[in-house]
Amino acid sequence: MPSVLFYLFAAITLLFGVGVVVARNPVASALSLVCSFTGLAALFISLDAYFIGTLQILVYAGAVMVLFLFIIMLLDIKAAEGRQTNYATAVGGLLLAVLFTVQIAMVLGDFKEGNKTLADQTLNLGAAASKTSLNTIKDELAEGTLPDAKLMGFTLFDKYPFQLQVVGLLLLAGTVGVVVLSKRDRGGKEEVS
Amino acid sequence: MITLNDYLLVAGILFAIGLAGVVVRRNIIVIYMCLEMMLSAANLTLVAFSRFHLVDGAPDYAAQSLVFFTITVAAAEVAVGLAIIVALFRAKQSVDVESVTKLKG
Amino acid sequence: MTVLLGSIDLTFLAISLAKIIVLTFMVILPMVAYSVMAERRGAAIMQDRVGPNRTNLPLTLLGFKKDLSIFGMGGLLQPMADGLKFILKEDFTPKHVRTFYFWLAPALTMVPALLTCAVLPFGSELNLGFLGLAHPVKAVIADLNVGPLYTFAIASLGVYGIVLAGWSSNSKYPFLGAVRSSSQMISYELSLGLAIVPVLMVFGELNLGKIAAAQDADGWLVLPLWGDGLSPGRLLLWIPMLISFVIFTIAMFAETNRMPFDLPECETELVAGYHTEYSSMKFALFFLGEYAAMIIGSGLAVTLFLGGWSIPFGPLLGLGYTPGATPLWLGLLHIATFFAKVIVFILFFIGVRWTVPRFRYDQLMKLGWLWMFEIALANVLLTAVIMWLVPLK
Amino acid sequence: MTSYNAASVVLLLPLLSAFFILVLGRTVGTTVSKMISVGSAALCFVVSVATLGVTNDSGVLVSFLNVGKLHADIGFIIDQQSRGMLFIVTFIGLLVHVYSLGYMKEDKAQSRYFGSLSMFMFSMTGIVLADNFAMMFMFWELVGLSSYLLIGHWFEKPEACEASKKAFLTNRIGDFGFMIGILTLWAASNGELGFAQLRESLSGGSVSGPLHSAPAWVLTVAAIGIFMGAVGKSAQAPLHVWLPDAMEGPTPVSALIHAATMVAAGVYMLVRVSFVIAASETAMHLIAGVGGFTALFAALMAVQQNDIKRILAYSTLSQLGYMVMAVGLQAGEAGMFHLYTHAFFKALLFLGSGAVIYACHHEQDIWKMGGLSKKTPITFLTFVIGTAALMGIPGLSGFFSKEEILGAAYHDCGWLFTAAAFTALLTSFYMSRCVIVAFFGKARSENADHAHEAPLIMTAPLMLLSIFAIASGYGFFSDRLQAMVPHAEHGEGHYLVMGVSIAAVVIGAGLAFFLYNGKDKDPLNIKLFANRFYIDEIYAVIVKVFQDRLAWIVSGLESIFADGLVARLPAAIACRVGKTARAIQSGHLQGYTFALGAGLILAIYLVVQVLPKH
Repeated sequence: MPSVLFYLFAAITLLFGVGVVVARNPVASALSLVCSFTGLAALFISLDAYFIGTLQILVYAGAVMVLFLFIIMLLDIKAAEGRQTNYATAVGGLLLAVLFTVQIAMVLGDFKEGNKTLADQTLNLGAAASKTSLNTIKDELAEGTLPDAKLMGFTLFDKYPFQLQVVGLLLLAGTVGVVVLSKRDRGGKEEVS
Repeated sequence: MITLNDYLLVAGILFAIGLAGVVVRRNIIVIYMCLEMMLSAANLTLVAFSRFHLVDGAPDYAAQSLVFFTITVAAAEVAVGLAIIVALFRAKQSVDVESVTKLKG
Repeated sequence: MTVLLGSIDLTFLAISLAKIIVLTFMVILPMVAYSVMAERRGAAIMQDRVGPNRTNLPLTLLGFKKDLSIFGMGGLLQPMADGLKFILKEDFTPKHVRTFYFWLAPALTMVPALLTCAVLPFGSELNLGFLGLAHPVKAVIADLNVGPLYTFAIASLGVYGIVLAGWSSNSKYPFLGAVRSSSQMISYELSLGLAIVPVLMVFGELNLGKIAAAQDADGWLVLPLWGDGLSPGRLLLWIPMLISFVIFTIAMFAETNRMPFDLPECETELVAGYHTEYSSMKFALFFLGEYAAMIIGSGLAVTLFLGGWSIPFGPLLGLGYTPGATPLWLGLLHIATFFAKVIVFILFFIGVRWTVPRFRYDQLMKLGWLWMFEIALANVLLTAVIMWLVPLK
Repeated sequence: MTSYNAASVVLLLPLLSAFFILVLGRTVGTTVSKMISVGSAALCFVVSVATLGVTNDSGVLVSFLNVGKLHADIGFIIDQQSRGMLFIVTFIGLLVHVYSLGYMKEDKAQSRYFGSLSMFMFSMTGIVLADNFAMMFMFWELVGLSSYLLIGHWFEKPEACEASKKAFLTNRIGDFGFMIGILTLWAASNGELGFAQLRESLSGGSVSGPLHSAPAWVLTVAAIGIFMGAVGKSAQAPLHVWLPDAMEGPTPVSALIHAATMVAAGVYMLVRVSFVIAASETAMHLIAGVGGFTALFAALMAVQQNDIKRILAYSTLSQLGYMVMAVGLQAGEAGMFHLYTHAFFKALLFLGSGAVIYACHHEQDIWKMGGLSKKTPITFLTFVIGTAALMGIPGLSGFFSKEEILGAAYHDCGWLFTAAAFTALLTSFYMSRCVIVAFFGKARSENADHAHEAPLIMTAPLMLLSIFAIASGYGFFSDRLQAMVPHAEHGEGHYLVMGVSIAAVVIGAGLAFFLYNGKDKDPLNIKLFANRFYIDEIYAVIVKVFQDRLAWIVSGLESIFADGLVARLPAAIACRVGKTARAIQSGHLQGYTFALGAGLILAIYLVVQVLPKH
């Protein structure tokens, strides 16, 4: 991964992140966030996490943010535009962000292990292949490619099947919750909108 | 070359931006987006650590599994949260957090 | 700066760039143009009309007596004329629109559609030894291990263009069209994704190139008649694969807003849907984006179910793919096969458009959520059971 | 059948039945409820008959409550005493269940009635099987509860309501003492509650228990406390007032609870723990005295009662007095024997009176009856048998048991013997009065005139019980039923005692015949007896004068200290603090988030920068 790409995508991620906060129009915020997430997905991919990177785009950019956009458009919020900025909160937020960043920078300054580069940590796929029990994964590792999604799936289903079920149940509960929340009272008085 | 710290710094800044956003913005939907941003920042640290902490020569997929779960839960949370926001909007005709201070002491 | 640039592999970059340019600008875009043409001619034929048949090389402008028709067929230059017209027309932006988003939307429709083709293996490999390259070049822009996921991820971004177009137009019909479109696309993405799960299960593979290669060696999913395809397991799997194929195709129609699912832009209800307010090149971009999505979708369907670049009974005829040792002519033949299949698929798209009537919107949603989704889900189970009962090898 | 199984079945069946009826009674309907209740009673009876042949045993059914030193298990103890008692309880219980089928036919809330009956059976068998004080106390209270429910069954009648409340409250007074007794024992024995363990602890046998070395006054307090429980439940003076009022309940209930079983629980318990009582001379004297006094006192009151059930109620009091006296005289076996015979004939009498009341269309005044001997011959015959047994006519069961007690009194204490003998005379007198007035002469009211015999389902238990009333005193019967019969050698004075008791019967009956034969009005008119020595009125005055004043003072103190200083003041402080502090809770999300972020930064600073340096 060339360094220039890292800087490019980090810049995209952060600048559009700032855009989310700064933009007056919620639609602009949402689109900024989409761009920010796309940059983030690229960073994931730069870390050899292809599956997570794709998932980031698929779930966040493709589904979650569409929902956001949808809600913003349906509710047709205009009130926020043109309203005066509250300088107290703006300063407070900025202060927090700066303090936090400085703090992170200080902590990272003391973090010696963090100075490892990707070159120091090259993947040793041969070693991984010898440790793998599943044949398809072993073959691909031996070929020299990283079967990212397969390894991910193997970890999920082999090590954390119970957690996976729980998350499935959570999603179901979420679905039911949304249906209940968004269902209007048929018996009650009709809303005038 | 790019070090682990670089990734962590990016994640930290992204988190800080999200935090600032939650403090600064009053539109509840934007606040929600900023929350998502903070979650994603956490995900970035996880993935970075996963890549820089090799297990048998391959990235540590336990960390990535955690990211997977985070994304799943975040998706569920967004769905429910947005439904709540819609309900709120129906009740208040506003998505400004200043308009929902009923529960103050 | 030198350090930064030093980390870049120039050869790789050059080859990738070449592939991108060739595939996108020299293949996909002309194909888009000519599928519009095919659509018009096809419609004309089916409706017993003549259709555009007179646009030739305008030699009369240069003082010749007669325009020159290419291959002796009238109207083959119609797409060029259309394109020219789009560019030259006045680019009108209504006053009441949200300008920035209004301009952004067409681009957001076009770009994801083109991005998707990055993982499509449009051929086996090209032995470019005469250019001094040591390894054969794979006929795919990005050989990702998460191919179908990538496709879905990018394709799901396509909805932004439509939603933004509808919203920024700030008028009734486009907005309705946008709302329809986005909910339709989100709904059918589920069936689309579930439909390819059985395929991925059979191959145990997320790399589209490998999927195509496997089909080349062991028979297409919907034509398992050679190699391992003749094993009882694969023959039994033919049933769920066919179901998957049908669901995938139908969902693809919905995703690309094609008839009979073109509710977002159906003229009788919404004037022209989300692009009512658009004109000139911006409108053209929507147009291009839609057809590009159609082509990429066809490409994906072909790759997943119809063997991709594989020639039918290829291994039996000696036209199969041998990794690293495929001659150049065979590589080119594979690429030609792929595009031939895609073209057939596009013709199928066009044929359906003028055959099937449009759905009502509630019927569309009902079909998506109550039938396709469940069938796709059951199909996953069916595949799993078959694979469990009858081992493939 | 093992003792464990028997105990659990006998305990569980009525519980299940009660639970089922109370929960599902409305759903399944009255008939099913009745069938379940009667069925469970019948099964219990069968099991307890089977238990008669089981060897002595004890054990734990459920480990119920184990906190620190407190070990309150649901256990069981099967010995001669509990086997015999179990037979009486289940047998009479079954008969009452069957009898109730007829007597309660018209009632509207039969489900509730039978549910309560089942609940009573459960509680009573619990008392009988109890092997420790905690279990005994729990079931003791449950008996009180089910008795309350049954007395107040007709709760729309204000008298029934009042009577049930009175019974419950009076019992609570006794139970309070009981609890003190138990706790004293528990503390003195260093955390023992089981009867066997306590007995061992007291005896100072192999392991010299702490109870053995406890000071005498502790044991006296414990014994008197425990006796107070019996005073409440067995309606001894001065807590006897609830029993006559409890006659407001349905008559079968009176027969089951207030004649044969529940009131006998006090005596049963005293006999069960007689080893504790035996340890205290003072307590024994007190018990014997109270018993003797109650016997005489109640008999006097019975002489002037007109309500047939009240006569029987006072007679029950008097007989219970006998039993308690026997316990106090260290003749617990004689007491249990009397309990056993008394259960049969008193149940017979009550059921008989129920039949009479039923026959006279719910008329209870004996002066409005008369001439029933011809109209209701079976009832009459069985009632006379019961009366004879109660009077102690030689050859019938009552004679044997009463004579045992009289013998014990004679040996121990002269004036108690005199009182007991006089009580026997009075018993003979008022029972004869009751029979003569109610069954002979001519009908003195419309209802009595149209009297008719009760149906077979009610008379059958009467007939069955009269067999027992006659025969249960003989060894042939009592041995098989595992009754506790004193087999002591009859010492000197045996014939004197027998003579005195026969003489008392003859004199009493003769007097009654002479006074009441053919009379339409009571020739005697002793206000003091008729008004039950004005005890209720005295209590009312005591309550009015002392308790109300005390309550007024306590209420004042409470509103100053408990309410003001303990409750209101802290509440006010908390309220004020809350009002001040809640300003922080502005409801502004941004403020909260800012605090959160600042706290986060501070926490990281402390953990990463400050902490490692120290």
